[in-house]
Amino acid sequence: MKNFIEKLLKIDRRLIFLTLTLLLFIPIVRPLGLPNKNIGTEVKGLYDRIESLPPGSFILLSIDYDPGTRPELHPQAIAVLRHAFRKDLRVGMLTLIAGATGLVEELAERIPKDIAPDKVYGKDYVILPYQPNPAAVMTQVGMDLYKIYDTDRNGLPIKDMEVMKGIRNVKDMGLGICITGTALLDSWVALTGDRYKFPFAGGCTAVSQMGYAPYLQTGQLKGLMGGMKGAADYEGLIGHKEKGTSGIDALNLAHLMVIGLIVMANIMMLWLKYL
Amino acid sequence: MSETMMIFGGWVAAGLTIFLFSFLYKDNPFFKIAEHLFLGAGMGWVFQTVLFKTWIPKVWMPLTQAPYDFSVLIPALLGLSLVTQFFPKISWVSRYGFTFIMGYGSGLVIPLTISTDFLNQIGGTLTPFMVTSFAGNWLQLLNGSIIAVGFICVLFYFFFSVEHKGAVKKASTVGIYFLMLYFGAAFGNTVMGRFSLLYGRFDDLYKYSGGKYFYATHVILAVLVIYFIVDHFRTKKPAIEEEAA
Amino acid sequence: MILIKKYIPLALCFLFGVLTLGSYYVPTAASENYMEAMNQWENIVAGFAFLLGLFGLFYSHYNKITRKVDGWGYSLFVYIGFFMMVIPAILSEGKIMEGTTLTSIGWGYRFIYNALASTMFSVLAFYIVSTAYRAFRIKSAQAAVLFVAALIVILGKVPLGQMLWDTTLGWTGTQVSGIVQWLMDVPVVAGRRGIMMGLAIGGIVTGLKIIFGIERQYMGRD
Amino acid sequence: MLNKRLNLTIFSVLFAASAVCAATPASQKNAPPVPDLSGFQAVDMPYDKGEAVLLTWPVTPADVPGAVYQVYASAGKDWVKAAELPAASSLASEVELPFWAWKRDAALHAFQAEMPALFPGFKPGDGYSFKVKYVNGKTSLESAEAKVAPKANFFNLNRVNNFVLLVTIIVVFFWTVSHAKRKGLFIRRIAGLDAIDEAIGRATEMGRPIFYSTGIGSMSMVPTIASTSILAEVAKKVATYDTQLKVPHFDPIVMTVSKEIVKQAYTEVNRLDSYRDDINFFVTQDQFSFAASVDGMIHREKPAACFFIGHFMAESLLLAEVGATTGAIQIAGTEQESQLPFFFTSCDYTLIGEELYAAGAYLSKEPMLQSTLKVQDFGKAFVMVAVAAGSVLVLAGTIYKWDTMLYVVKHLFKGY
Repeated sequence: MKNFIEKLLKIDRRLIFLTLTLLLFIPIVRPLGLPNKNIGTEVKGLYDRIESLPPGSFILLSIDYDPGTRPELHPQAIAVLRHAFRKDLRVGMLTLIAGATGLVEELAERIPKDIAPDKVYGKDYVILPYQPNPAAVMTQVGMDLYKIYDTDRNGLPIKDMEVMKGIRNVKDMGLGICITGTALLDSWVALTGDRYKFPFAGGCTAVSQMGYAPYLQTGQLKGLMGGMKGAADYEGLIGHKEKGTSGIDALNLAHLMVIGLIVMANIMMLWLKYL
Repeated sequence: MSETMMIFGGWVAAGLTIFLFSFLYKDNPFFKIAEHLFLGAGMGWVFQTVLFKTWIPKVWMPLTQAPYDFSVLIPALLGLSLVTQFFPKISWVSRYGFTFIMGYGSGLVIPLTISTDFLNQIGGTLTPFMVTSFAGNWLQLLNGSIIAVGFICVLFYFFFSVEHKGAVKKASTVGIYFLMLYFGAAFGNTVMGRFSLLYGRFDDLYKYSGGKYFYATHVILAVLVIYFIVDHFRTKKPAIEEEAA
Repeated sequence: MILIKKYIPLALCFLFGVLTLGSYYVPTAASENYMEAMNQWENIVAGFAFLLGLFGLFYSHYNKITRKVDGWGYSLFVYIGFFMMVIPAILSEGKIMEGTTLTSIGWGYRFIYNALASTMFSVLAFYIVSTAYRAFRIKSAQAAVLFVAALIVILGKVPLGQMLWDTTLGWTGTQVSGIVQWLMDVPVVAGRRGIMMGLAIGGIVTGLKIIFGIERQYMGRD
Repeated sequence: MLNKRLNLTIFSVLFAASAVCAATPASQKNAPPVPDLSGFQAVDMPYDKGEAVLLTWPVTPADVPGAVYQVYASAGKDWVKAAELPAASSLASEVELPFWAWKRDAALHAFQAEMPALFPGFKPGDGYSFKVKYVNGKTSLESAEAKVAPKANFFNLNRVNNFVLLVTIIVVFFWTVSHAKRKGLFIRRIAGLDAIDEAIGRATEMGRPIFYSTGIGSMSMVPTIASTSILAEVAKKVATYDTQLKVPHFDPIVMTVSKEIVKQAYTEVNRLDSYRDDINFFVTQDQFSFAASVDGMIHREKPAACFFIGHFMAESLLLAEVGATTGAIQIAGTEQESQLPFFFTSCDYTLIGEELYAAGAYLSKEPMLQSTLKVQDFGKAFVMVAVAAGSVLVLAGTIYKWDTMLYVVKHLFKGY
């Protein structure tokens, strides 16, 4: 029995890789469709904050993730956009990550198609160009936005666009949101949120979600979507299930596999040591 | 963008994805090609973004077009000075660019760190105690005191001026357990995060294996398997050494 | 010569550091104009700072090719990948979308860059699973506490985990996601805040060392 | 200057209020009370850029629900209605300013008028006049006009708590730097360093090599610097026991620095004869191929001890796992929190965040590293005392209803 366990512990890891592939691929082909209950309070916080904004208020949405973390964060951006346009809010999208410009264009492509067909570029939303220095942008949007963003991403002047009417800096805006896989959310909270008393919320990858617990407790972050679970929760709140919900559904079997492997390996190790 | 280009794009995406995944079985030329393509493509993408969104609109245009603004020359020269780091003889010129970035960066970050990570965090630890009355707020008071005690104990763990004996030792052991809960929760979240990324790739591969893309994923996968079988018999090297990679 | 090589850059660093630091406490129009000018300049300098990374990559792969190090053939693909992105970008002047159709660079992003970048990170999921099996040893009370927290979070994040918890431990009247929420709201806040405080003070001290010219590591040896 | 004027208004308010109460004959009981707006004032908003005006007028018994205060402003000719405030709202206590910059318990209404929003062409220094109108159904009363020219202020007193902390940190910093240079500072023994002796002892006994990786950080990163100073200590011990040391590298510059450090360590223990230049060797500059090739080496050579100390990212997972399976003693240390869980589960001992810097300072005895550590300890001591004392004071404040003490502590620890 003992050498069987030893052989099991020394198993070729490519078998483990194969099992993971199967456990993830099966739910993609045949979804389990289990309900995603109990929404995180920090996700509810972001939902209530957007719900409470009067129509016409302006949301600054910073898309700061690249394809590397797209599956966790793209569904979050789409869910927030869908909710904001449903509440007739004005949205200003920008990015501080060079790798994100393509994803911002994908969002721009989807807004007229299925996210909010009735919204008009320039009247309801604007897309600002990439800027290389995050600290400079975060400080400048608190003073005079137009000193650093004079044109939109295609070079059209934005000062006389209808979406920018009455907007001079973050004090005239309702909420700031940064969706990122990097530490830019920490800088947004420090350089813009705290400094200009500007309510700020965010979306982050699951890896960095726990790092923001202190900001949520002090209220420096008004809400947070953490990883794909955050996206699924927000999709549940706005009642429009998409990639977030189907993603969480596919993860069911894989999560149980990880726990099973840890428990099994440790039991076998104890068995070898003491029996 | 014609339909055929989109289908061809599907093939390219599925191919590159499978090439990168092939590293899990064994290091092979397909993986190496895809990996180096990634290094170059990543740098190429950032280069064209910076070129069209910063150099041209913010440096080239003000110097060559109507509203001339020559003050732009100063940051441009400071920026170019950075590149001299690659030429040992004049690498000291790059110091002007670096000191400008580091000076501005430090000056900007110090007061904000004091306010956001120092003052507000202490204030945040005290707010749960600011209840109007004890009745009905027991849970908030309990959680608030756990946070305060945990916070102090973790700080004791990172305290280096005093030998860890007696009370300091107990406090720092309690601090360790708070850190363990934090790391455990972070580990659990990392598992979900990485799996979500893998789900994203498999979802794409599933899309590209559809009829619309002429079963791109299946075809490329088959080609790779054949390559490994042929390679296996051709090289006839003992497999054990490969297994570890 | 030493003045230009060493002392003027350090004086510059001190000057910009103190002025930017002061502008936080001085709300006059002059201080705001200073900050606006600095923000615009920093934005441009950061655009050039990217060249360092580019030269570093080309430099190391150029050496590999010229010195015919084994596997130098693959270094060629670094340049191929680079121009595969830059040439279409120049042709479509950096615009990713032309109206509603994808430009050539837009195609390159969606099918080449996107596939490469996202796959590179997703490979880690496989390694997590094999590490969980082969290296996750619960050999101390601390490791046990870490495992229990990880177990609760992993279960709480997926519907099947929530159902499993309800069926086995439903009688305790607790919800697994309620515990995950408590974990995140209380112990994680204390642990993370302790580490954050150390990093914050360390960051402030490093910033002061840079402004006062004590920390010169980034300037290299003269 | 402001406090003097505020005392004046409070006195005049009390005087006016008492006068009003005394003067109102009983017959007016049924007619709705009319507020006394003589105390209305418009002053430049203190400690700001000069773009806001502060309007204050006394709270009076006339502030019944349903009554409304309308604020009017004008550049010269026509009046612009700036805001309409319910009578019971916008009190001095609601203003979000610290106690040292604003008297919050004054019985005053306070409203801050943002000039650029009201008059787009606004420049600091232009003169404007203001008045407030009390409307309650039919009765309405207008205050006298007050002229003011908002101007920029030199120091933002709201942020004085931040400023005081900055000055203390600078003072403590220079004190420790000078102190460290003279005779060094006490740093407690780091538990992780004992594990190093144990690991090297085991390696010599089993006659198997030791692997040491300084991570994928560049030479300018603090974790890499701390790792090289620990490498020096390991190299000295390896030299004395003549065990085999292998140091694979990711960054060529870090490799050259490590070569000098290891050579220096061998000469210090005068074992230069057994020093070999291939102890430090370059592998590759790409994250995953670096991890894959180092994995291959560890799997083949089955080292007795592995050190992963420095800046690590996602590849920490691959390295720590393969070391664990070969049964080596593993000591890890990184500042990257996201990697610590993996190191913690698969390594025997882990240096967490600042412990890595402390180990570097403890071993290298370098005054600069030691002084940074000391300033951090002062900072942590301050935080510990602030949290402990603060929570006790706040709890006591809640029990005994010391409201002033509650908001004093609240304002002290808040960023404005």
